[in-house]
Amino acid sequence: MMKVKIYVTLRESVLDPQGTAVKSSLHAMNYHEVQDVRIGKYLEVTIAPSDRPIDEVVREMCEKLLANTVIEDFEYEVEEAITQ
Amino acid sequence: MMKVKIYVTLRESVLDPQGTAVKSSLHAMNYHEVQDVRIGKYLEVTIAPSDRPIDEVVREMCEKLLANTVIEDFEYEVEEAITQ
Amino acid sequence: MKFAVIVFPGSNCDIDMFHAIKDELGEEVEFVWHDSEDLSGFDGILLPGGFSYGDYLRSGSIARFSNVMKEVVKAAEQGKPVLGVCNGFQILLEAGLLPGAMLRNTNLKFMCRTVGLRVENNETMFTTSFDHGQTIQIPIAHGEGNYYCDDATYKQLLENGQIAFTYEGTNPNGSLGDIAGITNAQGNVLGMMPHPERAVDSLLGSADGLKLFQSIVKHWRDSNVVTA
Amino acid sequence: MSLQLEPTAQNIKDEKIYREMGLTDEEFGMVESILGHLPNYTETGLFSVMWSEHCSYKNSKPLLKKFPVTGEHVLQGPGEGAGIVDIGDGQAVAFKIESHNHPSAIEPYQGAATGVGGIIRDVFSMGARPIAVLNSLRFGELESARVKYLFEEVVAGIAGYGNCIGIPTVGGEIQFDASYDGNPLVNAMCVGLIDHKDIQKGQAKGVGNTVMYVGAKTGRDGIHGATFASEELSDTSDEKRPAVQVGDPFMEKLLLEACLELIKSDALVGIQDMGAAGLTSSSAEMASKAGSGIEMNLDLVPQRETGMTAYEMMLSESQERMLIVIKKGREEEIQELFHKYDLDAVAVGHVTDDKNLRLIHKGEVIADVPADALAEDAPVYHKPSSEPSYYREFQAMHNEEPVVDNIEETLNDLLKQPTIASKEWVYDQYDYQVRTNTVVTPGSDAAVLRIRGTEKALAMTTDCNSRYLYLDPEVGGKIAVAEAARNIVCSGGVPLAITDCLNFGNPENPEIFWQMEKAVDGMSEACHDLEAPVIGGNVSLYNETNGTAVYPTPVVGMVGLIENVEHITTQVFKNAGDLVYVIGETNTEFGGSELQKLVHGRIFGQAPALDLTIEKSRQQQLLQAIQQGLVSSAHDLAEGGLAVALAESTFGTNGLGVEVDLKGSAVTALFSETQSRFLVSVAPEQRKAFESTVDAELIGMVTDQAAIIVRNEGQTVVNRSVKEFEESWRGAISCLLS
Ligand SMILES: Nc1ncnc2c1ncn2[C@@H]1O[C@H](COP(=O)(O)OP(=O)(O)O)[C@@H](O)[C@H]1O
Ligand SMILES: [Mg+2]
Repeated sequence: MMKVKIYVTLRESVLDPQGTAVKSSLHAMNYHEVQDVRIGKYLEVTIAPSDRPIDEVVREMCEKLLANTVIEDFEYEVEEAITQ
Repeated sequence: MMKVKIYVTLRESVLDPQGTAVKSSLHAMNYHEVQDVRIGKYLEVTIAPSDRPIDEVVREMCEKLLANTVIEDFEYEVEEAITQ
Repeated sequence: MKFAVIVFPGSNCDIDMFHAIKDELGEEVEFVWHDSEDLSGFDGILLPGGFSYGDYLRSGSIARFSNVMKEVVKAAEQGKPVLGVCNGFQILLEAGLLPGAMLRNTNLKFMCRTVGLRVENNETMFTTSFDHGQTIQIPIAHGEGNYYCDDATYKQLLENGQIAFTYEGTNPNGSLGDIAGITNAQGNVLGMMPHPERAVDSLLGSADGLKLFQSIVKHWRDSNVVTA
Repeated sequence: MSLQLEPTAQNIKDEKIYREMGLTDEEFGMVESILGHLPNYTETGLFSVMWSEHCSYKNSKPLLKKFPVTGEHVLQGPGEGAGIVDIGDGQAVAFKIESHNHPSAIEPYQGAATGVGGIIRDVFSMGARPIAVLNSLRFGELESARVKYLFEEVVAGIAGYGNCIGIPTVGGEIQFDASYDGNPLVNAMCVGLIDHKDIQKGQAKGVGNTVMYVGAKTGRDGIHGATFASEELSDTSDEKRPAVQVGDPFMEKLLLEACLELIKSDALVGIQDMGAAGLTSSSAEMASKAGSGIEMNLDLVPQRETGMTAYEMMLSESQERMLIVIKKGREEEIQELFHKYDLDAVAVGHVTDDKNLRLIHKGEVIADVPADALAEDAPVYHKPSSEPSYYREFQAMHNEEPVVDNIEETLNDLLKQPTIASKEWVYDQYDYQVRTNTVVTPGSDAAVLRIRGTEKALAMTTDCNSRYLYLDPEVGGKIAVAEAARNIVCSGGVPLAITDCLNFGNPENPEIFWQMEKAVDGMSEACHDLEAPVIGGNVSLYNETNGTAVYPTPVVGMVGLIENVEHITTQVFKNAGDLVYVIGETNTEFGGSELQKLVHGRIFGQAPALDLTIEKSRQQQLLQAIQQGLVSSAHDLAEGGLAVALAESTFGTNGLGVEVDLKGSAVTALFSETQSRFLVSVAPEQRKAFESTVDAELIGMVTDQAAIIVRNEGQTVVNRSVKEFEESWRGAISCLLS
């Protein structure tokens, strides 16, 4: 079993309404040290070993479904096998 | 400037309808190696140094606003200063 | 003319679309389940609003992979009219049948109200029964209608007259260029956030949406002239 | 929180572990004698949830008995998922209201969302197609960050669930008062349409028939939710808290469509949703109602988590699940039906003849208890009741006018009170149009939905002015029902029946129990006189935070029948030149009024009086006039009195205004909250016909001046543009939130 951590973030060029809203509420709560907030998705996917290299599989899943590359970028980390 | 990466995840026994839907769609797309999917939030917060220790500030922001501790857990990493 | 209303798990404006066509427009219409593999019998394809697959992950992102979408792509290539409303629009974007993507409304809230739309192009097969620049009253009901595309794409949309409708007055969701609805370059695929099928009976407030469906039928009749 | 090492039956007794589950020593004794042996951990769990107030109504049953529950149109009264009323042509309307107060106080978004999901299941478990949801909400004053958070999240939760499942949220009511500060009220109502032939019952009939579990998998969420809902909230509530239930409206949409397909099948014997106390209440109630028993093998129950115990499975309150009983041998076709919607449908047991609920887990009988004992034999308590001293003080006061120096400014201030101000901020977030039947959208007295394929329409509303109930629960209870009926009548409908949700504090406090008694007396009398029987409802007690109770809040949900869509009437003025009438005389009544609250910052004195005979005759006259097409607009006078009603009737008309002449004291004429009054506008050509049908006083005229002008005894007391008033009214809530 592999645990894959996937981070999906909005592209720099795309403005992030949610991040903007969170930033202003943080300021309203007097966290003036906060300069910027960007909000994305964090996915934890557990994957069983298969005949295909895991990177290939994960990359493909992200491009097809997990991220919309018109507006989003993704990164991922594969964590060493977890035994159950 | 510090860049803080915050990961907000649903607590263990809390239902994740979104993760479930994504998992079955991945199966429908023939990614049968996928065992489980959990979906959470990923936040990137840029913070200017202040008189308070950054961990204290981040932890507090998470508990007060960024995570809903009734159903969510959070973790974070502080990345060393980024100069702009 | 025979319409198909595609039903995805979680579609919920399918019934409204069905009644608009059958009761108000008076044309043939059938529901088609998301796993269907044949749309050849239909002259027009309608993707209704709702929350396909709960709109989980991203609106329309999962529905876009259902079997029937291959057929929808085929129908679009054949030049058949394909209309996606609200969630249907989002699915067309995810499927790449229309350019761009949807972001959450700038106020981050779901919004339900009737808005004014400006008819930017009344020469598409969906808009010929409107006047150019005419303002029509159509309800919106969405949380992710904030249309986005890159500058190059926007430029193309403008140049090819692919922008069918824009919001008149205040833009409810922050969409780029006040865009409410766009077509593909060929002009036979229309995606729009407002719900024309909710505006086909004055008892419910407005009947302006009916003209959109009438335009589709008119175009179909003109291009399928049958000699009696 | 898996309870791997369960205490033995002896431990449970010796260490009084049953107390933590909410059973008293006496109740535990009863259980022991019913079973004839010490209950094990699972059995103790079954009794503790089924005998909780939430499931057993052990404290409220004696009161509920007082409600009139029959009527010529009633097809199904209290006792099933929802009540059902005949509307002719073989059609009927099913509706029910239910509370989700405690979950919403802990996690407002999910608490409200799952509340909506639960009441929708109650309605489609009857075989009805849900056509609308409404709600009734109470929060503290919109001041503290916590209250604002609760308010925004509850509204978002209701919207999130209703919008996704695609059932329009068409109406509701919201009031703000300090008494709800730590304990908001979230009541959700669902209305459904059904053909008589499709009416289902939650019964496990036919020995040998198969019991199937359908819908979402079972997790550890909400364990002991029912007992939790039967306790006061305190600062330690957090520790006791069960894992919060998360709603999945997408799953419920599939379940809804599958179940409505299922009821067309002759294989179906009985169906019930798994609401409070999940698998326990659905199985025990279905067996008990049918006089049969059920045996279930819990190993077969679809599980979301690993290592769940029998106790956890039986008490889980995971959402979007139903229990069905089908004819033996038809399992496969039912499974196929559900698989079409990607849903689990699993045979987990069968109907037996020994009237017991028998549970098997890992090959052992883990519980074997009489179903009736769980569902029917909970103890019933007749709680002591005593008249609170505050009530005697209030009754001793006589009504006096609050002092008002600037009438025009006061009207503007009233329009900004959150309880009166426009709720647009809220219902903008609700899809109130989906399924395209909503003729009158939120904002008028009642919501109206047409019934496709007929001339008819349904009017629906939720109402309860809990300030009046606090001052005088009996009169307040009458008013709640009468006000609901006024809203239905103003829309052109005949009241059919009500569903109610009794939200009160701790019934063990005699003064709270007194409030319950009196409120139910008042409601019963009004239901009887206005011919609107109670066909179902829900009780939510222990609405207290650290000892302070909410105002008595018995919310009334009413549905009315509009014979012809032509009769549909709204509250806003239609044409300049129409004559403006008030039905009903005005007395000096300010107890619990919006003006009293504004001026004194608190409420006191006597609630406004209500004469049900007068109420009824005025409602009949107005309805007759509406049905004869004599009325352009109709609006009942409620919070803020005539002044507020006048203003509201001009809002959204873009361009219309009103000009009226009033006599007597301006403050009383404009702001008194005397009951049984209506504001009506009538086209001049209808004047004769209208005046001969309705006893009403002509006070002025609709103008095209877009101003509100009020003259009192010849002197102008209000003269301001509609625009200015409307801005105060529309902007108030978003302004309080930002
Ligand atoms: N206040 C009330 N007035 C009338 N009937 C009530 C009231 N409270 C509960 N009931 C009836 O008792 C039955 C059980 O209530 P409840 O447990 O809330 O229903 P459900 O089992 O669907 O959750 C229902 O049929 C309900 O209509
Ligand atoms: Mg229920």
